[in-house]
Amino acid sequence: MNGLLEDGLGLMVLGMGFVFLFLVVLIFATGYMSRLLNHFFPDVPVGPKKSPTAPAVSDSLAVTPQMAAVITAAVHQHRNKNS
Amino acid sequence: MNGLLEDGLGLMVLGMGFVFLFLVVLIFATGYMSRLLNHFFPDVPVGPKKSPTAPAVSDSLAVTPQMAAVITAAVHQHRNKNS
Amino acid sequence: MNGLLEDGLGLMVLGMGFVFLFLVVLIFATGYMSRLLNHFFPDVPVGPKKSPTAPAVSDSLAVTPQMAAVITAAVHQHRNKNS
Amino acid sequence: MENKLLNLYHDTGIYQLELGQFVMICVGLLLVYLAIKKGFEPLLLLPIGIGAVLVNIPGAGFMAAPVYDATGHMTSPGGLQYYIYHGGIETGLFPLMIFMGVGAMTDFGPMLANPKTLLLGAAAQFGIFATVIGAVVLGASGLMDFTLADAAAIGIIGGADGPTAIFVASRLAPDLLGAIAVAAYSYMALVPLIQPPIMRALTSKEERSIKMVQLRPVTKKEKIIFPIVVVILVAMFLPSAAPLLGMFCFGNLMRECGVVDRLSDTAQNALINIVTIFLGLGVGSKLSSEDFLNLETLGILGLGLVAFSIGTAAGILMAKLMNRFSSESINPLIGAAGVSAVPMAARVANKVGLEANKQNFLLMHAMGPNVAGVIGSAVAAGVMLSYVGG
Amino acid sequence: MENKLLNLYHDTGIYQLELGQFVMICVGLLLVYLAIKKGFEPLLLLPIGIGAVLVNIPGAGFMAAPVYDATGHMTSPGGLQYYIYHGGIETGLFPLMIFMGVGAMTDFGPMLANPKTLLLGAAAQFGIFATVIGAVVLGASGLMDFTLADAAAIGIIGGADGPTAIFVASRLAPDLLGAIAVAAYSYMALVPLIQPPIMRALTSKEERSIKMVQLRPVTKKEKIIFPIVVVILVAMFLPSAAPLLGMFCFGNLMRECGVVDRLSDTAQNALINIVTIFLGLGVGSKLSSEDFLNLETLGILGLGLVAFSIGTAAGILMAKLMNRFSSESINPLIGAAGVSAVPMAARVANKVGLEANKQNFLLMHAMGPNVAGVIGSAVAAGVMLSYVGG
Amino acid sequence: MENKLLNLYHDTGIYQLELGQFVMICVGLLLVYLAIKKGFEPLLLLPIGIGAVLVNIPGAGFMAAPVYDATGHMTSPGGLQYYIYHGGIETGLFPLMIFMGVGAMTDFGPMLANPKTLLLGAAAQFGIFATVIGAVVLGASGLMDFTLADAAAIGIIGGADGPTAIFVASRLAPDLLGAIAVAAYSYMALVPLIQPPIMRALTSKEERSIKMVQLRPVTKKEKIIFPIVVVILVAMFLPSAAPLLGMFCFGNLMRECGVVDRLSDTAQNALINIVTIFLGLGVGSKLSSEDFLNLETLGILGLGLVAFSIGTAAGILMAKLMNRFSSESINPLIGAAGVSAVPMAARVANKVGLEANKQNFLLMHAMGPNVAGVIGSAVAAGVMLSYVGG
Ligand code: NA
Ligand code: NA
Ligand code: NA
Repeated sequence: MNGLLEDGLGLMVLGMGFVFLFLVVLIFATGYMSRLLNHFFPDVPVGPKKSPTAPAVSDSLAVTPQMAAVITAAVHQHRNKNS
Repeated sequence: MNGLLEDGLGLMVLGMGFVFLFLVVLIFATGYMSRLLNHFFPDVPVGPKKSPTAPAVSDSLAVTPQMAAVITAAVHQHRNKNS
Repeated sequence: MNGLLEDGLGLMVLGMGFVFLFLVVLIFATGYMSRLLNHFFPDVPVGPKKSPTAPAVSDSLAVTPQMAAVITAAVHQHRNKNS
Repeated sequence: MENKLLNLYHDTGIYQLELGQFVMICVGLLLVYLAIKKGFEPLLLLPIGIGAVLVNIPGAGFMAAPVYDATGHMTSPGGLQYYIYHGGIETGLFPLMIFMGVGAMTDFGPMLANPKTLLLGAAAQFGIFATVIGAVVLGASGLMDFTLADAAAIGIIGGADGPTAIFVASRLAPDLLGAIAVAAYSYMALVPLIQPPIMRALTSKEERSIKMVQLRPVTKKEKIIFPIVVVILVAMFLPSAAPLLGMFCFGNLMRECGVVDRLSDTAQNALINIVTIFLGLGVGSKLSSEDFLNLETLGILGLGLVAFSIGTAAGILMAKLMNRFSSESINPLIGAAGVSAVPMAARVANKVGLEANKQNFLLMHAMGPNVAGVIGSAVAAGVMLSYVGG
Repeated sequence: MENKLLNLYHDTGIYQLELGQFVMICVGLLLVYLAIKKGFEPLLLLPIGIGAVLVNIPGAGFMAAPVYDATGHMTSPGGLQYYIYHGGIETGLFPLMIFMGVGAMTDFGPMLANPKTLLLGAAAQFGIFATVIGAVVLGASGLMDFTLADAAAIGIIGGADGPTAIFVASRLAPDLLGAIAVAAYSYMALVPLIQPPIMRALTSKEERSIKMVQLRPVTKKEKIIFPIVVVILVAMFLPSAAPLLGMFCFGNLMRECGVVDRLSDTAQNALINIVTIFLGLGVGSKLSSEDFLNLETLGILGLGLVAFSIGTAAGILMAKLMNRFSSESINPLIGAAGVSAVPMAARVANKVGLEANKQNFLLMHAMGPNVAGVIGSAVAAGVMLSYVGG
Repeated sequence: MENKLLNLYHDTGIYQLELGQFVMICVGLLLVYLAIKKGFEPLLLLPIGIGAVLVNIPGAGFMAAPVYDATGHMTSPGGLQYYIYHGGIETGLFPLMIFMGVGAMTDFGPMLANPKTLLLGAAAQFGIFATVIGAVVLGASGLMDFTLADAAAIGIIGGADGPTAIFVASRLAPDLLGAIAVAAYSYMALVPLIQPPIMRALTSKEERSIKMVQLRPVTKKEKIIFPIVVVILVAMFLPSAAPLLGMFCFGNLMRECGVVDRLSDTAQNALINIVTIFLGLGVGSKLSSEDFLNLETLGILGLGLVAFSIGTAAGILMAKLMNRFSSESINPLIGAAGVSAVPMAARVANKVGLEANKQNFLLMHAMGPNVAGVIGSAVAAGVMLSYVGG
């Protein structure tokens, strides 16, 4: 029965140690990542993420050829007019 | 083969009996439930249920912290103005 | 090893042959189908298919009885007015 | 090479196709035609029809069982419909999920406003048990090869409820599942043709013109508690109906409780749609020539029609009886809606009522027996499973 | 005939119901009541409650195992919850899918703006390990029958994270799964009651009034790279946490990368909803009287409450410590959000902060430790799985 | 205690990681990078990349098989990717469901308006079979260890159709599945780079400027009947292609028939998204170092590029031939769209056409051979499965 208690204490020490170790490493990794990214790829910050109930962006297959043709033609006409 | 016929008749008698028994019990249970509820918790009746294709109510996680912060701040400002 | 090469060539000849055979048959079948349909059931052509992200048409069960009753009554009133 | 060419020819459908398979492909295409052109329950009959076509393509292996070697390693994968049928239909999972979705789509309001209409939902189940007798007589006479389990599964067609019929058939008579499902959905689609003559024959114009009093409003609380009451009664009286009615009430509770709308929405959209596609393909897999092209199928189709007719008649007669003894008048037409076939049967009652009296709107009143019929046939299913299986 | 009638009576719940089943049905109904009326994590507790009711209906067979004959042909199908539990929970599939969906719903922005808050997410996990000691003491003293694996599974309740708790319990202590899941979700729902007294006891009004500096904006690139960094660190340091954190980060990457919005949308809607329904029914299947109605359950409920309280306290104390040594001031209240229970704990921190200072908006600051707590408890889960299982 | 600490260290990735696993994690991250940053088929390559990372984490057990004791009780659950791979990919279920969804997304209108373009879809499949010869030569020469089945599976990359490639590879060469899927999706993403030089090399500016006559409108009836015609022809001539084309046509019929819009909508949204997530994780599970880090993978990547190029060329040359003999002029560029890679290849044809003549809109004309290419490669897949497997 003492073995159980000892095991439990071992788990606590190891566990809390590991949780802290991991998250401290993560703090440094995250900070380093942020500095690296913002140094090499300065970027505009993003606003709030759109809500998950927003409609999914339809993928490429979902554009029917007719729609695409119409769009292409419209863009083309517009360019011709303005040139 | 007569056994089959007998079994079928037994199933019919038992079956119809049980269906009636169950639904009669349900009539009383339902009526009793309604009376009990309307006596102890008088409530306003509800209108037609919204159509199932209506967007799901997003759960709590779906509120991004930014949105929540904006809402909180706005409510707070409003209160301050009116006090 | 020569057997492998031979098998590969066989697969190529058979495969391309079959692909062409099948699609040529399909050309005739499709053409025949179109002529048949347009001869026996002359029909108006359809516009571009609606995008797949459009809301699903709710099936019959989704119409709540209240809604249906309201619609029925409204249609009826309308008819009475106009008769 | 010539050998391989010959193999390829031997693999073609032209070489392998048997007459039975050809006929069953035509039956599948007929179902597709009825679904698309005639609007016969297309959500189910289209996938069932395609499933019937696919399973009868010789050599396509849609129902092939997977093959494993001695070490448990798969040497040949199974066919799509094999996995669907054995994973979702034989186990009963798909019908139960559909039933949950249907529960989430069902509004018990009209029934709660007038609980007496539950009696109509009970009476209409007489179609089920009368059909059992019919099937038993056919079996006992030696005309057809029906056991008691077969007869019970055939009878459930009269319940006019697809998932219940599939659930019961998968447990009591898997070989007849295809014919039973096709009969159930076909006759449900034919309700507007089957019921009106019976309704007119059994009622006078005066009876059909009876107006019913406006239903009382029903509170949210009643709607929330009702599915729980049903589950408790089922647990007390008929546990064998608990799978069907438990899932049905679970779906209904998700709908009405108002705190899990995202689950309710998924249950009545994405989930039920996904399961419907696979249920249809799985049911279609039972439309093989051995199982379908025989005298028994004719018997099932005939008995199914009888079941619908008797159920309709029983509902109407019970409504006439109730009208005689009830303080509030009851239009006998709403009894016909007791067979379920939600919401088609209720619409038919409304339509026939309007023919008799242009001011007579029965739809809401018919929805009560209509949803009561769903409960009634699930109870009948439970009795059958307990009686035949136990 | 009389025989059959007797059979039918012997099949009823009235005849078969045992006291334990009756009590467990009541427990299930209590959970349903708490979910609907009190708003206790209804998305999970409603399906769990119904699952508990269904599995305890005598003779309904919701947990019945399928029966096969010698040739592998199924002679009797299994029950719905049997398939759900063994297919989705015992295998760990459902908690992992939920975790993926939760990842797709999580915004790491506030944490990335202030990575130090990860320490708060670490400190709050002390609740987990203190509870392990508590359970071990109860086990070693002979009061309750807890092994080390049981103790670890019970401790994870303090992680305040449902899918993590279910995942760990399914691997370390399947018999306690029901009680652990119920405790985890119940206490998560009770966070607004459990935490404020502890928060007020451990902080002065001045501390609670501390304002924190506006968070810096976080770029899209940081949000995209972060989940990948986490996965790599997990792969390096703690592979046993990889299933949980891998799926969580996969979901988060789908959310943030911006090129698979349709997958992200499905992961956080249709898919997570479907899995939630089945997860709930499956967890409910473990609420049988043998597993639940015993002293151990009381121990679990008690220890779970201790776990939450200690985790809350540890988070607050760590925040006070950090406030002393940090250049920027840190409001100790946000430490309490480190237990996760996203986003409830962050809201509680915000509310208690507003009581002390009407201009003090802590929500965004509390979201950092809040999501850090999710990572923290997944790491703790990994340590436990490695320590106990290995 | 020191023992446990040592265990924990032995469990870490740092201790266990082998070079091959490290390289494969990098390959997975490369795929994620290409998906997000370069937009390479992100819907598939993102999950595949993450799947490759996860499966190569040492000790995480994503592909661990479940362990059962003698009584059939599970003693250790399997890993997530184990269940996904064996449940959905080895069985062929996931590619078939994807194909159904793609069918529900496909508009056959442009092809029906000009059925001759089916010939272009046939010609472009020459890439498949030329590649088979290439792989067979590599195998026969002893350079690489390719069997005929391997060669066939590699050739299908030239079909430029992901689910078809995965379906064929899972049946003929499961060990090469990872490399084949990665090659197929990568080259599909690279179509805008691979095809234009070939198109310019094989055509003159005059040919590229050819305008095509406006397509005739296509009726709803034709669109409904067409998938049924395809299924019947497949049943007659090539049952081994029936799983792929049957599901494809089923999806297309749901789309066009107009009576099951809710099923069609689910097939092309929730269902295909769910399956895509799992398909990607499952394919990624085959990106283990043993299976991927060898000479054969280089051969597969090289041969895949050859396949795409030959297919493109064959399509163009066939279009030039048809232009010579046809009454209506045909722009040879649309022949390149015959490789499928819907709709990317059609867009490329349109773009190259616009470069030659700013008034020349080929998109609609290129959609015909584009969707014909899907049918063509499914037919080629059927021939291979019949020839190699039979
Ligand atoms: Na019924
Ligand atoms: Na936590
Ligand atoms: Na192709």
